[in-house]
Amino acid sequence: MTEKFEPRIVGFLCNWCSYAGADLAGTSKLKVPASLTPIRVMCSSRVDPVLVETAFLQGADGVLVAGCHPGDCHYDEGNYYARRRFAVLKKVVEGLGLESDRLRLSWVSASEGQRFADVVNEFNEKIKKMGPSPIKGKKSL
Amino acid sequence: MKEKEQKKDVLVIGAGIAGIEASLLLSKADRKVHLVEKTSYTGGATIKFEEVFSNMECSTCMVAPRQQELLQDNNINLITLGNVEDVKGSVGDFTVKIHKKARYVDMVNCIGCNACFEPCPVSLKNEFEEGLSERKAIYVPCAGALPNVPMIDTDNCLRFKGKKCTACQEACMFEAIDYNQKDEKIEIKVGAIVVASGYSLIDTKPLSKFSYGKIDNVYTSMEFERLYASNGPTEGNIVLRDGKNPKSVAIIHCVGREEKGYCSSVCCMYSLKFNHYLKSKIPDIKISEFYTDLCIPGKSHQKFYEKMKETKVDMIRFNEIEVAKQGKDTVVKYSTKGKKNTLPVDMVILAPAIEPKNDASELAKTLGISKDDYGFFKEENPYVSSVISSKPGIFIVGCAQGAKNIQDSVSQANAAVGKVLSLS
Amino acid sequence: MNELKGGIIPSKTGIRETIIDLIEKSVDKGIFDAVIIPMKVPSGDSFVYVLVKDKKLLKDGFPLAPTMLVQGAKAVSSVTRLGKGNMKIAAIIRPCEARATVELAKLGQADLDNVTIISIDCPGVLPTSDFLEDPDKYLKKFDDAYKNWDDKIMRPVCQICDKSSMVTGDLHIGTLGAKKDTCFIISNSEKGDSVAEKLDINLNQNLDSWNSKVKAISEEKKKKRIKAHKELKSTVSGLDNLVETFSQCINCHNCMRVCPVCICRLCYFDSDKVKHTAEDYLTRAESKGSMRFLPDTTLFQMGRMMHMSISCVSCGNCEDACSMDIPVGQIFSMIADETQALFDYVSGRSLDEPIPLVAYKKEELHQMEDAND
Amino acid sequence: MERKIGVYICECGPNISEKIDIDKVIDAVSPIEDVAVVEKFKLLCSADGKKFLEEQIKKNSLTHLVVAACSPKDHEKTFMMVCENAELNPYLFQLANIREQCAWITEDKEEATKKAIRLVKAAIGRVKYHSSLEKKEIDSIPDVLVIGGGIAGMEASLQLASKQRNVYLVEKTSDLGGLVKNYEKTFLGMKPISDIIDEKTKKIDSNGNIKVFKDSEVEEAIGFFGNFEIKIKRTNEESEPVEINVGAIVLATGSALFNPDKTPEYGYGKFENVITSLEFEKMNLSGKILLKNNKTPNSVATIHCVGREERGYCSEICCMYSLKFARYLKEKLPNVKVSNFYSDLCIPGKTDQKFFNQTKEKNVGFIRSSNIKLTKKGEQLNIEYDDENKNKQNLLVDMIILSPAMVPNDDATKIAEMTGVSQDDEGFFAEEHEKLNPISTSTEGIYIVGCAKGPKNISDTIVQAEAASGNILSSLIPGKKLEPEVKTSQISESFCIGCKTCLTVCSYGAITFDETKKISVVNEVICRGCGNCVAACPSGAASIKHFKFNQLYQEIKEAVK
Repeated sequence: MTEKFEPRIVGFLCNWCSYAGADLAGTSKLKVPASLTPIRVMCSSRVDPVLVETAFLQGADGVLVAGCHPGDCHYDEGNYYARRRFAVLKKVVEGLGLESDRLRLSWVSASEGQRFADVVNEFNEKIKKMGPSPIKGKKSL
Repeated sequence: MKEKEQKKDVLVIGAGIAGIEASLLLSKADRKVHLVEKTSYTGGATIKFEEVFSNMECSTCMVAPRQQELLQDNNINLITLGNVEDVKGSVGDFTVKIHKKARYVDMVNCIGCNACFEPCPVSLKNEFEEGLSERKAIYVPCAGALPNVPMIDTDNCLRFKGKKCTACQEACMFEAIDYNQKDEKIEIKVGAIVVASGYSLIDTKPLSKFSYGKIDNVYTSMEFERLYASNGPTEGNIVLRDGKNPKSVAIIHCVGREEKGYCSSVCCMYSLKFNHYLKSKIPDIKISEFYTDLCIPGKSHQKFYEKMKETKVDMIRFNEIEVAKQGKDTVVKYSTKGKKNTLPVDMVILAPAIEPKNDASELAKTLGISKDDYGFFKEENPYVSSVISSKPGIFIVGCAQGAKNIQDSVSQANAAVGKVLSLS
Repeated sequence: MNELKGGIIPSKTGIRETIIDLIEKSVDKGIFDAVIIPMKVPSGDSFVYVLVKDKKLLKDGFPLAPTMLVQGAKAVSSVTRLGKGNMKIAAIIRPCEARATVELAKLGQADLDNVTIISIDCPGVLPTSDFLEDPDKYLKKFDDAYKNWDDKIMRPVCQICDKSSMVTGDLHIGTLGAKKDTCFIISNSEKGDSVAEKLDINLNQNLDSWNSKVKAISEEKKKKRIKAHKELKSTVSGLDNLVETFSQCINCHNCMRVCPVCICRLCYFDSDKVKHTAEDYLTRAESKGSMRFLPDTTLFQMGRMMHMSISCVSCGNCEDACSMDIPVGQIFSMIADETQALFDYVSGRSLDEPIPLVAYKKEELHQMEDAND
Repeated sequence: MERKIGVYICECGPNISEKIDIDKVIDAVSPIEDVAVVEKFKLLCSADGKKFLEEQIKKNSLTHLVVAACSPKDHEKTFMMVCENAELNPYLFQLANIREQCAWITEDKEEATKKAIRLVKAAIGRVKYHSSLEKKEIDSIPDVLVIGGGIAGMEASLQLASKQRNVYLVEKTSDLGGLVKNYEKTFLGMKPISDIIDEKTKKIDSNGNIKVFKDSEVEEAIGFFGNFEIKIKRTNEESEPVEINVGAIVLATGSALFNPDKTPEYGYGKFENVITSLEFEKMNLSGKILLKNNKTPNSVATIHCVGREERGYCSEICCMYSLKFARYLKEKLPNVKVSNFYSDLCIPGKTDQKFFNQTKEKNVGFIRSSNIKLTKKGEQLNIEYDDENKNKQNLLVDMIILSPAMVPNDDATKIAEMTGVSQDDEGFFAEEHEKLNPISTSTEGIYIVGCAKGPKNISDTIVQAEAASGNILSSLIPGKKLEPEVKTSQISESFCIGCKTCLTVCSYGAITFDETKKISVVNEVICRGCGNCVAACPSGAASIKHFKFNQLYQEIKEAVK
């Protein structure tokens, strides 16, 4: 019998929008999969791609980077830089033939509790379909 | 003669965006601020908007950090459900009496878990949501409201109507609900007063040609804001009262402009913003904007207009306009360039004029400041400063002084702080 | 891109001699005070960059050396990183070295104000290990290959290089399509124009034959490149292949040390940031069942791709330096093509294009947002 | 030093305790190295809870504190205060959000418990890598530099100057008053401009705390909020620049008018009697509204929106001043025929429409038109235009006033570069935040007011000048030190390679380049702590306090497990 697959998703959430949106999902008592473990950063632009790579190569089934919608960044333009870095990262992962679908960038505002829940639900379902990260079993990565 | 002591504390009336900004800035200067807000929450009208023009920034993301800051600021004494009843004295030494209505929920004990809502047997229209959804007799206006502490609406609570209900109290694990709370009379001494009491929209019902209240799918701009809000009654889905998505919309500018005799300065821009709202949710929706003169002053606004025009919105300049039923259809009958036309639409959004709050007159009387011909608080002289009222030491900011956008409201709030700080 | 202008100069003795001659003339005329140029080491089995100040030594210069131990961009950077100095320097380097130099200048690692970059149509370089087997034999092989523009013995990345005549410096010496006993000299900047003027070279001559030959070669190589990357993908990409590919890695970080655009004083992956406690490693071993040591080899390569693939010029120095024969240069060239394409960027193409990671557009990359299925 | 971590889990009444098996969490985290105490409590944010925590920290000599409770947005500050009261550095504390982002959103108790364990473990792992951070205090200079002696600059100077604060007002021409000194009256209230300017000038002259530099320009402005070093130089004169130190700078450099040469269809410079609004203001002020041939005009047309299309924005005040011109004309030449050619009337605000209605009553014509072209017909000017129904029409007049768009001053770019303030697409100075910080710029301590940041009327200009003073008076208080952000980024001198990547991506100009060492340096007074530079730095030389790699790594480690 196979054990039930519970994905492990790392969620980097920017303090001002997405973390607040996640809090609002809580305040509104919405259902969000427990697979996502939130990590609060001040801005999505703090999310060093090496952090995402680290999570990914250590076997995270999914990594979500979430920040303010373009134009809404608390620090004016951080999320634009974040998007470029994420794009490069995604290309690298894709280029190496790894599952880049396990990486997701989403914009969630502080009023979008429902959207936060939807994003995580959707991502969680997708990861469930993909199954556990094959990286988990690769000791030499 | 002994010089009278100048009080340093400041009273700010209204915790909308202008009041919040004024309070935070005053606190930064180590001033003690008493911020009196009529409702149970902070953020005023701004927090009702999902996005603000012209950069379409998320309003909550913009304001919530400031609201948080406000609540955690030890220099700021926020008095919600408060009403300024009496003001005596003069600049440097005002004595202010505030009537603070009981919330019946303890601000310290309540942790904002919302467990008390569900068991409440009373259900009624939520005013914050423009009546588009229901609330209980114990409620917060919307999820994420700050302070996140409910209040009991004693007009509708069964207990306050003499019934024995204690449903909410039983549900609360924190002994936060206190039916014995009493209204309070608070007396404070301040040196200056900043009035940031906000605005209302003109009641569109009496403007019968727009059929508001008669035809179901005619909405006011504020109703539409809530309809689009992701924390609103439909979680941002644009659905009509009959549950359908509109396929065509008419947005009518300048509703009540003639009656009021002035241009409200923000309606063109927010109507264009609505265009963006609608297209983002229903991409193939047909939108007609009925306007008289496009008033889009300022360096970034025309660019926004041009971007909106690219979405193929139909901009129609009207002379006469009327909303009516034609058979089953809702139609906009209008004349343009001397020709008469009829346009059937699924939804009509009205952009009503901004007007003073209904209690502005009373507040003006309490404060002893004058009003202009339109009922807004009157600036003593715009070339000395538009934030100086007719009474020294009292400053008027935001839409309480006249219709304006957020940027100009915040500028005035900052200006009033400048005035207060240079008083002494 | 702008139409390049250039002239034709005699080249009777051979391209190396022609270049040395040109440089000597320039030094005579006071155009340059010093020259960065490859030279043979005394043992005769290697070539290094030398900053030549004494004109007499220029005759030992060896442009188009058969190997590339140190990437020329590193030489230019070493000389000018802390300031341009007060001397006019000519740098005789290959196109990929010139491109790396431009990248380094953007990264504040080279000051090109007083440097005139002179590049040459490049046939590629030999893998160092081949060359060392028999330096004399391989030098001859290289020269023969150069004449016939035959890349089979060159580094794998050179065989698929479609930018071997890309002009990004100030002057470029073109041999492709040149008539017998002549070569082209192409200017790409005001600096280049002024050198040509002082040397009385007419820059308004017909470059058609060079242009068409370069275009043909570049197009052919581009096809080869796409094919090679596709093939490479089938052997290195995908989790299992990748594990296999990098399982040989001994964490020596030679690839990083010889990389011209890896500029860091201390590599992120040598820093304490990626060193963890026993407890941390045990946790990781626990979640994976076991873990290899030294750790984080793949993270290192992916991290480098993240940081530097945007500036990678596919010179292949990393692969040449790899003691475990991991095709890291080919992998980088494959990834670099993809990351650079994201921003329509070509590393080293122009000093005026900002490196994509320090810029942004408000409307772009929407395909990266949310799920893309 | 021995680490002793205290872990406290809040039950939050039933909010957490009903959804999460707290005892299981306690069991799971108790064995972790360095964890000295693990306890649960009914409500940690209550007065009892705070007291309990404070006692626990002291009693157990805790070196680090982890609280598992609600969102940091709710009570991070509360518990940091508790730390301070217990004499534990508040940054040696971490809050695990097991309420909003765990208990309240997770249906299954077992899952919620597992997630809570991950979150608490992550917090414990993280807190081990926390370091004590101290609030810094920095001296500041309360004095202010105001650049531009127009209405905005004068107003700002007057409001800022006081016994404790000197203001340096720099004006490049030889008079105060800016553009508006050329006007006779304001459009709001038709009040004489000279009254406004004379009054302010008098006040400035008699104010001992305002030093005015006329015919002068600011040559250099370096430094940062609280401590700018300024060099002021007299124009057209060889002299040593005056050096001053200020804490803040107000840019009130005004605007200019769009040059109608660029719109040849209006015939400016080609036909006589086609003049700009500013030329008309001067003519009106001189008291003689005359044609080139010294005759009085019988008919005058004002053309609105000149250059609006080219510039891409509405200049906000042209409709109103065009109305004012009609009033000037009707007052001085009662029989003159006045026509306004406009596209959309922009008369926002409570008083403007009344002014429009009153003007219209004075028999002033308003013609909504497009495709205007001017030609000469005899002595007169012929306006060819399309009316609202796209029909070709024309009108003959004696004089034409063009209302050109307002554009940034020629020296705006120079000033922007000198001060590090950014410009928007139109060339005006850009606000830090369009809505909430309309007066400040992304360079802290530099404020923008008046038409230098976009077209506006005198009343709004004055408000902005006062708003700048509100910002300055509340942040630069004589004798009070500045307290910059604690969680700033820092750049390791030994790792930085000087690639300037960080410097380019920083939105606040908080990073400067040390040319001698060839490395980047963070100015912690300016840094806001977003961490963008950290992710951008390829060398790992940049790091950000409290969000360091190691700290986040610990969270990742637990999240993946």
